[in-house]
Amino acid sequence: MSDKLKEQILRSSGSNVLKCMRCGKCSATCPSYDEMEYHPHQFVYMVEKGDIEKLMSSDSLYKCLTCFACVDRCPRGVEPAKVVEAVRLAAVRRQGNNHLVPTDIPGMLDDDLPQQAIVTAFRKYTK
Amino acid sequence: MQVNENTNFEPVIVAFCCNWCSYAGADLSGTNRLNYPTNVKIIRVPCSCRVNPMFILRAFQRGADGVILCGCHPGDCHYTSGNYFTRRRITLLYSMLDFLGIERDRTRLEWVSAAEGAKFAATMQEFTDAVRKLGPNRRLEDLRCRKQ
Amino acid sequence: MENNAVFTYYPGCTLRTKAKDLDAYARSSAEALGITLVEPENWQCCGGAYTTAKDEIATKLSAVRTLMAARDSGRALVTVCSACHNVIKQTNYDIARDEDMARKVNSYMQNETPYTGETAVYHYLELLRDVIGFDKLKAAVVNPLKGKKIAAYYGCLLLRPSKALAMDDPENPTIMEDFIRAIGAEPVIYAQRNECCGGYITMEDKAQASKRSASVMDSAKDMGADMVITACPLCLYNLKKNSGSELPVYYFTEILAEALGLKKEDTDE
Amino acid sequence: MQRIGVFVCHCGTNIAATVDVKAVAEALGHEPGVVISREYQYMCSESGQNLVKDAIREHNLTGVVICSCSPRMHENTFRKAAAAAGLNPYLVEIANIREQCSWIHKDIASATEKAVILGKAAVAKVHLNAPLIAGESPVVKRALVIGGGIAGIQTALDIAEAGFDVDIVEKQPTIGGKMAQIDKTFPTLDCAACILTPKMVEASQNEKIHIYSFSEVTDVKGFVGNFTVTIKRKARYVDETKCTGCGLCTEKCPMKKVPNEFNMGLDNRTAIYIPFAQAVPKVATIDPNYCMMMKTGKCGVCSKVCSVGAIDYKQEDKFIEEKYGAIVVATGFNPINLDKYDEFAYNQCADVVTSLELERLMNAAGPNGGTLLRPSDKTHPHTIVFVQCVGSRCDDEKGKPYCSKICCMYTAKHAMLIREKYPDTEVYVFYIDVRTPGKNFDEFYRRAVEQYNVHYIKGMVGKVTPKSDGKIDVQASDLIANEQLHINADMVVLAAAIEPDKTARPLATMLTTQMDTNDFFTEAHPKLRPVESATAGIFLSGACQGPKDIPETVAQGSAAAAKAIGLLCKNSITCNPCVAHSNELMCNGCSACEKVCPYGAITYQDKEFRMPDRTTAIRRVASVNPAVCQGCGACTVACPSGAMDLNGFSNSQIMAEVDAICK
Repeated sequence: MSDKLKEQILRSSGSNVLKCMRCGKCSATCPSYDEMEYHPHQFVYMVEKGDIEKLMSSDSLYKCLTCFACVDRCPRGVEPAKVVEAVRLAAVRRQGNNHLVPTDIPGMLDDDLPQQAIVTAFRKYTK
Repeated sequence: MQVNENTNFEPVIVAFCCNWCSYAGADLSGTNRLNYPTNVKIIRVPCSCRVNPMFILRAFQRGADGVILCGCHPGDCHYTSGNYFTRRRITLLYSMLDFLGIERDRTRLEWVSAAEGAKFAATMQEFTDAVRKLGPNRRLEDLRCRKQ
Repeated sequence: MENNAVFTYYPGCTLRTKAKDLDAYARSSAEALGITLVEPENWQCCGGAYTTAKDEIATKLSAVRTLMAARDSGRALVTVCSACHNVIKQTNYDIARDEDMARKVNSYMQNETPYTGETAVYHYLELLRDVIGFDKLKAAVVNPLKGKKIAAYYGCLLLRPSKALAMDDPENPTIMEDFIRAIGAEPVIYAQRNECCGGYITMEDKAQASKRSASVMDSAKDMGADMVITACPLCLYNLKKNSGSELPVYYFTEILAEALGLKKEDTDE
Repeated sequence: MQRIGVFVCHCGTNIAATVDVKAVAEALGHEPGVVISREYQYMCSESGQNLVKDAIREHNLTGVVICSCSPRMHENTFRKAAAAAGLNPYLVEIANIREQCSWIHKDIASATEKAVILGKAAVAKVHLNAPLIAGESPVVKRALVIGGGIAGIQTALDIAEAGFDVDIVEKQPTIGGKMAQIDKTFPTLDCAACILTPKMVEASQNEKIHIYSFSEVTDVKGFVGNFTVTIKRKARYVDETKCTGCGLCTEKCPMKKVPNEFNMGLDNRTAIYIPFAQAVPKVATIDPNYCMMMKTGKCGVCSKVCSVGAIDYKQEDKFIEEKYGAIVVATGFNPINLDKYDEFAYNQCADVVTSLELERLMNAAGPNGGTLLRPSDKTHPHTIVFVQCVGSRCDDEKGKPYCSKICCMYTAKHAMLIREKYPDTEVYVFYIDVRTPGKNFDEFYRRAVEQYNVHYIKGMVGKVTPKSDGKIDVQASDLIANEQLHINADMVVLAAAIEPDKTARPLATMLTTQMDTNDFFTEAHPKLRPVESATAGIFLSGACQGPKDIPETVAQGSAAAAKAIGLLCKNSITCNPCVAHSNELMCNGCSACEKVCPYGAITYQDKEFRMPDRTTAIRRVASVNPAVCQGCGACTVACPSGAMDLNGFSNSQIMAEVDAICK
């Protein structure tokens, strides 16, 4: 199971986690680091190890801002944000696992919130 | 005659080996007493890039059933870049052979270093077996060249 | 110059509702600078965020439709919202390089002429820099914003991923600073200008959004800014609503219009 | 008519046990042209060789085939024997019936059959062998060293010590290179200037060494033993022979705002300048980009104050041509440009510096006289963050894929020196790995940690944010504590990757030497020939071949010198006669051979040819320099007209072997 999941995540992310040299620059540059249980370098490392279930059930998946700081600054071209996205997609694609449901939305709105935020959140959190 | 030939068919195989890596690798398989078929006869050349594709065609014309060309590993060429030329030339030769409808498996390019005696022997064994399976080379042999 | 002066203009959905200023000032300024922006018919939302996953195709289609509309019109595509720009440029970059993606997209959409990334995509800022030129812009300014110390906020969407966006140096950008100089103001350089404002996290984690946007605004204020400008409606929202900072935040098109003497006195803000 | 002798060796039982040697000799005796065919116990023994020699004399042989062990073993033995008997040594061919026959086969019948075929192939080849004479080419007893850093200086000193003349070409106004800029050296912490400047003086005073400073190599022609090199002596607008280096002009020059390269632009120099006090040669140079006289024609102060009249505003670049037997490349390295790494704010904050800049900031002859002060406000820094691997070990287009090798050690050195001199300063080092293989290296690094309390943190810096109060927020990861840190620092020091000097690539083209994709020169063999290039007569010294610290550079400098001396000691060099040659009548002048030659041995000449109708025509034809050609044969295959052929392995010889095997 874990092997299949790993394969799926590697394919979906298009990232080569074996390139990682464990420098930790992704986590050094991550703006959401303190909000995360598992940090960008751990995503890369744990996917490589096949230790993915922990990531799948972690709230860290929804803390990544997809700001691509780690992607641009990674000296090895590993693209950690794409790994996070692939794991998140694998998680929300499981039945009943949508992180955001439409009925929650009204409570989140205020007068100024651009719908761009809602669209983006839906893209990121649901299938 | 044709029917029987496949059963005790012994292919003629010409091996071109570069002096610095593959010829030394062939010597090493001898030093280590590693067996490979007598079908293989080696011609020494300074570098795999000395081998004109014409030599390979000449071998087929004269009745060889397989030709194998061995050189240093990419990046290890004694002349620094000779084996890269070889690689490109053989690629072109393959496309010509394909065009002519000649089995490309009769021609092979292998990288064998001076330390790879075992690889040399195994490669020769394997190549001989492969050519034996293909049967005699009839498409390129020029029967007028067949003497005796 | 004359041939380039007509562009397909994709406003994006937010510019129709919450970010009308960004749109309106972009249009009026373009007109004043001799640029015609033509809006394609029946455009759709870009999707807000680009899905990087290789196995996602459907979520990328609306951006492809926009790109195809521009191609079929024979014009380059201009966007002004950072998010739309990011999605469209990434889609365009990937479809030109990822044959597998191009094949899937084209067969999914049953395109008669397959789309493989032919459209040139500009951000409005690139239009100012590369088509009009900041020198020409400077000459067109009637109301220079003298003495204003303006901090440009790039956020993450305008610059990254830098290979796809290819707009400016992702770590030390100059396009907005040069823009600020062109309209007569003084740019304030601060290191947090290319760090994320928190983006869509504001939906479910206000605390994180506050932390991020406060860090940006504090850095800008610390380096002496009077105001911050941005090209993104969501950045504007976060920086204004969540940062707790008093520093005013404007769309760059608004101060552009002001410098060109096009700004109406009573705007929404 | 050919008269060929065949000699089959038993090699004791090595061959004879699996090959019926008598049958082989018998079979080969019937081959065309074979006049004698013998077998013997040990062909390589003295009596075996005598058998060959006697046969050559007695039967007046025109070719010899020895069926024995590998030619890699005894080809030379038999060639010498043939030569002793008056036969050209290149008329000997070996059929390898031991390593490639008797030792690998068990069945006597088939092994014998194969041995016969191998022998026939050798006979067929020897029919076509031509006598070859190994040429000789004289060696010019003078060496050129390109680059005057510590590598070049060491090489030049060693060559001079052996009694040969040697010229150093240095593009800067002074020799000394990067080492002259360094403050202290690891792991002993002795002062770089104290150990380097005596060597610089030694080089300048050695009568065998001539230094061409402020000069560049612009053209290289020729080959091993006989290079002709054009050297551009850039105009320095000061007559070197007159200038005494008194320095009065530099004091009086009114243009004082020129960024000082020697101090990494951290302070200013004058338009006429001597890079540093111990410069060799100690001669002033005018920078025409800043000199008021050169730019506006108004000033001339230096000319007025110079008591020896050395100033010459009209001086022009001069080109000189010299001949050399050997060339040593010592072009060195530079730190990479950090524009692409501005997440570290190098371009946005004066207090973010590179390690080489820090060397100058800490150097007693540097901009602050050896007191470590921040470049921005000249205050003493209390918290300093070092970032390792900036641009090294990268797999992207911004950085370099290799480890720069020296950074771990110099950073430990910097950290230690700062902690020693300013104990109130906190020093953090962010590292990915600490790499300290070298004598006393790891002990040195441990001392930085244990004795000097330098904070080594496994992790990387991700974002540097300069603040208005002059502090710098350093956001970094601590991978062991699994947390993100914010350090409120005063200075950030970046260990920038090093790369080969930009002049290396055009130079490699001139020298026809190979480089890797990172522009480091490639050695002839990575293990066994580390200081030679693949091109004969070109040697490599120092960091131009790969990242190196000072001890390694000096060791390689001396090694390159030894190789150059070995060449210069010879009056002439024997050339391998198995080289390519072109049949001018067939050559169509297409240049295909020239393009594939890895040694630049092929040139084209316009030659006059007599045509059938008694007219003459000028045709462009290839010509191979036998002293440069190494005999790989790439050109012979590239040649579309069949004009190019290889001695000893000619087209007809190889095809004769093919035919013999296939028959």
